[in-house]
Amino acid sequence: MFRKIPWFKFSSPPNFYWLADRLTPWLWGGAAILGIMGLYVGFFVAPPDYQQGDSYRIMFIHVPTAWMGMFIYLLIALYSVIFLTWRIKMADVMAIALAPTGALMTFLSLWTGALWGAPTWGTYWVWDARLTSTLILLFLYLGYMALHAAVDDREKGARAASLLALVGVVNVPIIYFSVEWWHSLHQGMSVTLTDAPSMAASMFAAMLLMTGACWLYSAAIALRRAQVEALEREAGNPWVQDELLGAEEGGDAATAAEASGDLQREVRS
Amino acid sequence: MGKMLWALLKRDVSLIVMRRQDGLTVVAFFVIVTTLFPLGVGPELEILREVGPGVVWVAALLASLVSLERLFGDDYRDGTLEQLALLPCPLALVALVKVAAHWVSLGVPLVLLSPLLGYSLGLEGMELVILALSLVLGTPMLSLIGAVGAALTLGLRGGGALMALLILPLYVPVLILGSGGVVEVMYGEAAHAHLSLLGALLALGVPLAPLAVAGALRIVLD
Amino acid sequence: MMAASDGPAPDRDRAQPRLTGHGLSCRRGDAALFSNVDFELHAGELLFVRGRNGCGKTTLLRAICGLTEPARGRLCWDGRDIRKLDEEFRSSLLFLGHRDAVKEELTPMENLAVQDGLRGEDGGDDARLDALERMGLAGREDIPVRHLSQGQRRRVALARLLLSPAKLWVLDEPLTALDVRAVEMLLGLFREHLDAGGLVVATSHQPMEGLRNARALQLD
Amino acid sequence: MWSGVGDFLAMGGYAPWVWGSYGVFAVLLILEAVLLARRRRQVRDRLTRRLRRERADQVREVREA
Repeated sequence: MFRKIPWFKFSSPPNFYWLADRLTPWLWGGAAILGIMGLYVGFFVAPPDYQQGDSYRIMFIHVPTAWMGMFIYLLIALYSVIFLTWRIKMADVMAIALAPTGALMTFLSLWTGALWGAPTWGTYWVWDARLTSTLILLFLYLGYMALHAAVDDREKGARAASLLALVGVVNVPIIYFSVEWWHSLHQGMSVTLTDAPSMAASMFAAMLLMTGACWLYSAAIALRRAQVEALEREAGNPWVQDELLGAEEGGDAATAAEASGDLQREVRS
Repeated sequence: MGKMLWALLKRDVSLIVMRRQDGLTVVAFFVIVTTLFPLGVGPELEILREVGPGVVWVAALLASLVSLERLFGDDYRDGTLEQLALLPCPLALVALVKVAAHWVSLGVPLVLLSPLLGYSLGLEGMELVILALSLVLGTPMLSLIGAVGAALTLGLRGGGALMALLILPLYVPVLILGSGGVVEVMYGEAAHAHLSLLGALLALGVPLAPLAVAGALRIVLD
Repeated sequence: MMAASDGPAPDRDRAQPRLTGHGLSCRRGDAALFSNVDFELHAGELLFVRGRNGCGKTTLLRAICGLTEPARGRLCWDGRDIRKLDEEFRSSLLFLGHRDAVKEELTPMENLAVQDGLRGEDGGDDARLDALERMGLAGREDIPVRHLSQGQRRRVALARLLLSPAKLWVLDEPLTALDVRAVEMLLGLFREHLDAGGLVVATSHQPMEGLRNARALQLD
Repeated sequence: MWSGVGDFLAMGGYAPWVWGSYGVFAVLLILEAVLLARRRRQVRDRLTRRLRRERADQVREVREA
């Protein structure tokens, strides 16, 4: 029974678990290296902006977190399509594992946007188009997670939340467009965040490095969270026993079963 | 099949009309929310005029949200929804007809009342016409989007609050386009762009939203 | 897993079964309800689904209707998958669930008229009156259902059996809330339906006796 | 570019905003990672304990049989 599980398939939980175990250290390491490089370039190479002084350095985390917030929502929608079409359980595990990190990134983007806005506009919050649509994105994340958790039957909750993610992702461009439009009609701010005038190459490099760091960090966290989810959901399966007990007892579940069979024969005779 | 759907439409409308109470509650809710704003903001017509379109639209949004619980709720509880899912016609069409009935009996009263409320907030002439027109195009969209949320939260504890969390962010474009059109007219511009975009949204929503609703209902009934 | 005591239907055995389930497994949440259930049902036969509480009787019935998708297995109507048939299958199906699907605001007559209209099967007021009378609801046709008792509501729901031309009846606990006379009458109705070449799938905690061509499907 | 540590920390007069952003960014990311690691350990411990008990029961049943 144990050997019949198609190990070659990436979507099978044990294989996923194994793969995630091997990937995460590299992702953590990469995130740390890129982060340190990004911070170095951002603080010690990039010159101060002639208009905004040093406050623009917030951009190096504001823009990457905003991108990640957006990107992770798209990923969730993608995994939802996979889950709804092929009923691959790991797709939903990945989607729900990504959601908290996506929400965190979106929140950080709002937070840094507010702190950047304070010296630039003289107030922490303006109804800037980008901040407003990011706020709505945060609500979409919260709705997705709330619906996923609200349904008692996990499978049903997963399907409902996946459908919601799809509806959301169809709406996201419409929301962005309409908010942008709304903002331009109501005589928007003349200075927009992220439009650092004549962005120097070093600024751009720092932003890219930090984006890479955030990307690797999110991947590592999501894989780890998906591992925990998979363990909890598949608690009764042999591969979980193998994963948890195998290491300490020096044998896998199959040999343990054989051993208990041996024991049985021994006792009988 | 057309006959069946027509029968469904008639049934839904007459059930809502029979439960006069519910329909009237939603309409009263719409009026009361609107009248709360002058009490909160102050009676100066200048200020009220500024916020008028937004107030009427937000009130319509909330009224639509309040009314949605009944859209599938009763049919779900008494088992009719299962029967509807077993009708020999696509569930998406059934959903579309139910949304249409919901809009005819609850959206239309909001549209009809809106000029009155707009007038009380200091809007006049063309602005009132555009307000009503934007609601004509916008409230079906509210019902369509809302139906998805209503279907997804069917039978959940605390479904109402969750439904608000799911739906309200999705209402944003409709709100922006609807009230924006009226604001345009207030500043002497034309509202064509807004209204045609609302129409475009509706044209997109009519075929797509029922599919999502049908999917959600299948999940809930499973 | 499955124990079927075949009813005496020698003349029909050679014909193709109309409804078949093959290797059906269903889950509820993380728990498996039943697995590898097979059954065959010919025209004129009744399938009596039995088992303790929570063994998945209702789920099986809902799967037969296509409301729930079985985790594994195939359900066929006249040899074709019910998911492929979709609307074609649903037009020959009549399902009565735990809940009566009867509107409280409407009278029994209105309820039947609405249900007929929804299924596009308008048999006229006379047919509906006859059906209600047979169900023992004469004189209550025009009282809103909210004033009727539980058993009477159930009978309004069951009156649909008399009006629908559907060949396959899928009935979840049809005998609940019915008195002895009504049970007798309902079993008589089953007999008529089966004699006319119809099929019935039903669950019940009460025994259903006196029916020829009844197969039992034990889920456990 | 910076004339000293003090100059660097002052961030050209924007210290509260810049360090407020980076500080919260760092704290939340680290917090997320730490909480996740803790949850992972808890889940693994809980499941391991359960599985070990189950296996012990199995062995005992076999012995008693």
